[in-house]
Amino acid sequence: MLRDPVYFDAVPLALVSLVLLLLTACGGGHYPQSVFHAEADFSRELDGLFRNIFAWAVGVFVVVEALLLVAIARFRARPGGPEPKPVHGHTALEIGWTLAPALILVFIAVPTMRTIFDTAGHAPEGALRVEVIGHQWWWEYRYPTLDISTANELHIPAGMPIQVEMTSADVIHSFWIPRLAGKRDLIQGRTNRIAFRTDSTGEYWGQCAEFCGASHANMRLRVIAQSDSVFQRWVDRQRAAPVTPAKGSVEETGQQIFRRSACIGCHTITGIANAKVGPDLSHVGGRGTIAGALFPNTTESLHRWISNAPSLKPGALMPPQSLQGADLDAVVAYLQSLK
Amino acid sequence: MAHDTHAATHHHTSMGLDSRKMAFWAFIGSECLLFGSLISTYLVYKGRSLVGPYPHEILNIPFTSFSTFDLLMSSLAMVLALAAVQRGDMKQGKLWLLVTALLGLVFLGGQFWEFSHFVHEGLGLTTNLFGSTFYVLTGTHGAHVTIGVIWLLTLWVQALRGKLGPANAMTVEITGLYWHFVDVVWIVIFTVVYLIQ
Amino acid sequence: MKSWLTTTDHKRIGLLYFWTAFAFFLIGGLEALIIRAQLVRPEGIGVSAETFNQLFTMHGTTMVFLALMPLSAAFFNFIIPLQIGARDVAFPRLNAFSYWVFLLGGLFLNASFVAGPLFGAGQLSVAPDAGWFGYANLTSRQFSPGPNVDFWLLGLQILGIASLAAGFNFVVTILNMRAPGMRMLRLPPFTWMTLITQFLVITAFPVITVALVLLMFDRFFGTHFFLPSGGGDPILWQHLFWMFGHPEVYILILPAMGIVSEVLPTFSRKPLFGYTVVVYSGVVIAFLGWSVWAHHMFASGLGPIADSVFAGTTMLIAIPTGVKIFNWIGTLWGGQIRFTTALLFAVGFIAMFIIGGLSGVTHASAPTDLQQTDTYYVVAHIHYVLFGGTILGLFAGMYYWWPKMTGRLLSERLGKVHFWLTLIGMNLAFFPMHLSGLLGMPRRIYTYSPDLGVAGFNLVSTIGAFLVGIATLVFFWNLLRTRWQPVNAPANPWNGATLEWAIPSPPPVYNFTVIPTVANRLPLWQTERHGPMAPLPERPPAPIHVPGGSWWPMITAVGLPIMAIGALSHFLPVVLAGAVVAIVGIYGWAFEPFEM
Amino acid sequence: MSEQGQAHATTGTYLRIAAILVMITLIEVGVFYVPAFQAVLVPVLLVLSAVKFTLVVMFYMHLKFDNKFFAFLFGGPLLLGLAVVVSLLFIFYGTVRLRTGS
Ligand code: HEA
Ligand code: HEA
Ligand code: HEC
Ligand code: CUA
Ligand SMILES: [Cu+2]
Repeated sequence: MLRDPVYFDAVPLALVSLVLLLLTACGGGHYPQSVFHAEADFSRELDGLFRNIFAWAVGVFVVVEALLLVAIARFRARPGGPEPKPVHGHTALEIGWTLAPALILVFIAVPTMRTIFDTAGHAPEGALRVEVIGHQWWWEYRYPTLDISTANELHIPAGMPIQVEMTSADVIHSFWIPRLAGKRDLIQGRTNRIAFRTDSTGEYWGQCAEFCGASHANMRLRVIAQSDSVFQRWVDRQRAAPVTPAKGSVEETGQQIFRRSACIGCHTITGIANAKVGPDLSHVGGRGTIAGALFPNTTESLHRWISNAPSLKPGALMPPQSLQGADLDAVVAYLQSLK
Repeated sequence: MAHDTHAATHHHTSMGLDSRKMAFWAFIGSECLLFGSLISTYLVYKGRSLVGPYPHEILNIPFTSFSTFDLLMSSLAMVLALAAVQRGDMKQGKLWLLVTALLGLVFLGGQFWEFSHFVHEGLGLTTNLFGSTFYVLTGTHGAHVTIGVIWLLTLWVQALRGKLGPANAMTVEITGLYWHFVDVVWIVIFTVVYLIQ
Repeated sequence: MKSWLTTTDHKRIGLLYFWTAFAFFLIGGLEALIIRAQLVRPEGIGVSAETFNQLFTMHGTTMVFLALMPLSAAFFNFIIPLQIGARDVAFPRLNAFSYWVFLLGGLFLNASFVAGPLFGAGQLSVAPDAGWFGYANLTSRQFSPGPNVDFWLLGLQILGIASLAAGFNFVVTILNMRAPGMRMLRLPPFTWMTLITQFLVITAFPVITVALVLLMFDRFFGTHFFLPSGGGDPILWQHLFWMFGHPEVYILILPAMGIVSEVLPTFSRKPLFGYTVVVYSGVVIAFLGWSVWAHHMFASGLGPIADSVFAGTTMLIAIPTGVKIFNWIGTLWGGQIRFTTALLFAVGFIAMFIIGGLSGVTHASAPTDLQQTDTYYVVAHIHYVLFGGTILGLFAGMYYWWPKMTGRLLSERLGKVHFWLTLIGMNLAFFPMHLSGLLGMPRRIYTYSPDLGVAGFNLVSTIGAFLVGIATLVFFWNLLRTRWQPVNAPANPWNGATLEWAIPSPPPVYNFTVIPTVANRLPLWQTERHGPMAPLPERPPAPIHVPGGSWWPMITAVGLPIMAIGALSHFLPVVLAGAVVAIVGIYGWAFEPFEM
Repeated sequence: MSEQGQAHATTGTYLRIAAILVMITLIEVGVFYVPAFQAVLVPVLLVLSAVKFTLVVMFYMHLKFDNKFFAFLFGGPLLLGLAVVVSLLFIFYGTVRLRTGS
């Protein structure tokens, strides 16, 4: 039984396959939500801390597992082997292996505390304030200083500190863009804060991280970091009144249908409708994605979304709409025109 | 399988303590956390009611002081009952058991009156956080008192039927532990809820 | 049949616990396998979001409350009285009551899978779907209108009663029923860890009881304890839940640690290294376990001071845990190690638990946890500690004590197959989860985008999970074989040192012909300080009377689910009927002549 | 007290304890109504009720005379419960921004 070679083959085998797995993760590949590719001050600080702790953990792992393996390899019972010495303990050893971990923990705890206070959520003066309000299952964004209200896509100027203040309109959600910042929960009745600054322009993906009901998996989010001038153009467009469709155009028909339909009971289009159940649609045509960054903002997905949202996104709180054919085409055209 | 006792294991315990009593103290310890959590909830939500009535508008200190007095006296009656049963004085034992139970009933009556008065004043279970935390905390206590009263009355009936004697003193002692614990919880509630507004 | 329904024999109750819990383990595992099947590729295999949410909620709840805790309880019941040299637990009928309440609570919870039609739900299953920690305010009527969450909160309430009752029982049993000479520091380590566990149970369960009562008021009577709309705060739920929930994870691991501390000495033929230190570190773990709960809430915005405090206390737990691990290695060191299946599982426990513990330390650092919390990295952590830890430890216990419990030996050959399949399977299943988590995969999602780049890892996880499933079937087969192709076990097949090995396998109803007098920590061993204890007489010198059975524990227990059903259906008379049954049961119980 | 060391309290003790309890209760209620005490009301009340609590537990529940182990079984969880209350109060009133309401 003891000679059974299987033990001593299987252990290295398992280890090798684990290492292979690790390599696949670190090498190559495109991981939009990876925490290893920090691109903002907040996430970079967390990444550095993690690497530090991880190194300690690997050290402990290697030493302790090695001791364990040596013990079981060296002290296998051999037929006729001597009766083991009945050792009951060893005080110096006990003290040693109490102190050693304690010491290691000091090296983990100190940077931890420092980072906790560094990342406590307060941005420097002059940061851009953004309010995030979680909804089942989409994100509302407000820029109180810029007087903008939009949904699902967060535009920020790259290189500028951002102060995010968050709360929820219903259940708890969690705001998470791994490459930029750690998570923070959105809780009705409370305001939570994080602050971060991206290095570079680009698109960052994240998603809701607190279980929030049927479509928790479909509550994605997209952050678009832009250069100052591009961001300024975006701001200007958001602050402008929604596009008024040309007389006699299909968009105008769409607008009229929109006005007559249930839509106005839930959505805002400045000057047309003013309800807050669903996302603000004043500039929906300018967004790259809809419905919690789940679908590209194309004619086809708008069609399908408006006809039957819950079939695309389980539990979606926008009921199926009875618009059809030309009416639906017109509404979609109108929405797309709202750049 | 027989129903008799195995003499060697019956009275001997490794700590020399009665098992039921030990279990009961453990139970009381556990209850400390039950009431601790409820009291925490009450305190955390203190002053966070969105609408009235608020505690100071409605709590009736003189009345509750009387209830507190009543419960303290029931505790006294309870120790007297236990002492009597231990002495084997079942006449006194019966009397004090009954007195304890009746004082408990008086307390419950008072709580019933208090609750209905509050409801009349506009403080329902769901009116505000004060109402919810108040009723759940004092109600849980009241439920404990109710169980205690039933327990005491059961013992009293047993005593009337001559089935309670010094041999069952431990049963009475455990009942007493429960009853006094309910009393000390009230001491805390009286201070935390009624006096510190 | 009747004798099983009315039994108060700790050994029979132990076996009942075992089989019931094992059945629930298979159910919980089956739920896990469906979860893994759905996640095998990005867009899934067609499990709906609603079903998926039910699956992981019931998987977590089942594994924690219906599989792991009661599997430990099976050993508490069967082994503890034997280890301390007692004839039974302190309160045999209370013990039976605990079992029946557990069984009925488990059935009640699982009945939700088929109760849909009764509630006009339009689907078969109305199983709980808000996660095993049921965060408010998702659990409010507004956001969870169906009976799903009601099943969960009532079911847990019932199960809590079972755990509390068992808690009091075992505290008293261990303290008060020890054989003469069995001083506290002569207790076998498993018994010690059980004692500590029971203290955690009796202090932690009242807290969740309160949380569930408040939730019940919110859902049934319209209060706003956890609802911001009425001034309440969902965060209070999190505090109350985790104040229970964190001690709970040590409730799950400490018994397994106790088992490992029995198995290692036996199979290395050396006393447990640093016995007292191992015992006291258990006490310290339990104590610290009470002070760390908010490490589950780092993302909820507690503020930097609270974050630092809880990060610090959490890290401290690594010290007593490490001490245990080093002492186990010290036990193996210099021994004559026999590689039985039980020993393999115990060593596997150590090897895997270290991984889970270390990922726990990365969670403990609040800032790094902001990237890890609610991702598959947490799922990896919990399965390394719960599966790699508790389950492997429990398997070690099963191989170790099965001969004692049934009088039959398990096949070592099948055992080895089981072990290696399990070890490889669990690492394939759970190791990649670290990576999928860090690469951005949140937990509790029924679908994920192919763009995430985690499809490969999920595929491996799924393969691993099914390997574990196969391994579990091998084990099941091994268990059944002991009925069909029995190999009888001697009294002490492993040359163990503790009292349970001094009596025949399986033990007679009365356990010990004569209550032994204990003179040292390893009564059956020859050490340099003492020789083995004299064998007990084969027959009792005088007739031993054991208490007969009782119907009342079961009757009392039946009242509870009836009350719960009444609450579920908002039908007061049923609640009252249940209460009457319970009260009748209690009175019958109280006045039944029943002596130990 | 004279009972110290004795195994049991006597009826006299019980009556005396009851009298003290009633007196403390009267003081508590009195303090509550005296405006001069408003500033120190909370600590005074907490101390007084702690005294009452202790008296009942020590004498009526016999913890003073009984085995120390019972004191442990009760005192441990009691302290834990107290710690729960205190730490929750700290967390909710100390470090956390309360509901903004805005
Ligand atoms: C058996 C159950 C069990 C056990 C034993 C543990 C043990 C530990 N756990 Fe774990 N934990 C869970 C079960 C368990 N956990 C569960 C179920 C959850 C998730 C709940 C949910 O969200 O669903 C969770 C979640 C969880 C979180 C929250 C994560 C999140 O949601 O964001 C944290 C954070 O701190 C944490 C930390 C720890 C730590 C520090 C330990 C420590 O006790 C580990 C100590 C052990 C070691 C460290 C290894 C051995 C030590 C040495 C070899 C010495 C040298 C070591 C050093 C110097 C570091 N756990
Ligand atoms: C307590 C112990 C425990 C154990 C042992 C397990 C065991 C397993 N767990 Fe579990 N898990 C949890 C506790 C546990 N889990 C908890 C607490 C959560 C969090 C829940 C939440 O978020 O609310 C969780 C969540 C969780 C998730 C995340 C779900 C999500 O977030 O969406 C996943 C995903 O892979 C998973 C997988 C597995 C697998 C593959 C196993 C495997 O080990 C299972 C092995 C398989 C078997 C044992 C099956 C054997 C049976 C058969 C082969 C069929 C025969 C069947 C019959 C005869 C009926 N678990
Ligand atoms: C009962 C409320 C309700 C009605 C009526 C309603 N919607 Fe919505 N709508 C919502 C909600 C809620 C969402 C967000 C759902 C989600 O992402 O989960 C939404 C999302 C959308 C979106 C995606 C916006 C974005 O940026 O993600 C569009 C476009 C939209 N609705 C158009 C319409 C049109 C057109 C109508 C009428 C024909 C309509 N809605 C009627 C509630 C409603
Ligand atoms: Cu929002 Cu999950
Ligand atoms: Cu924890």
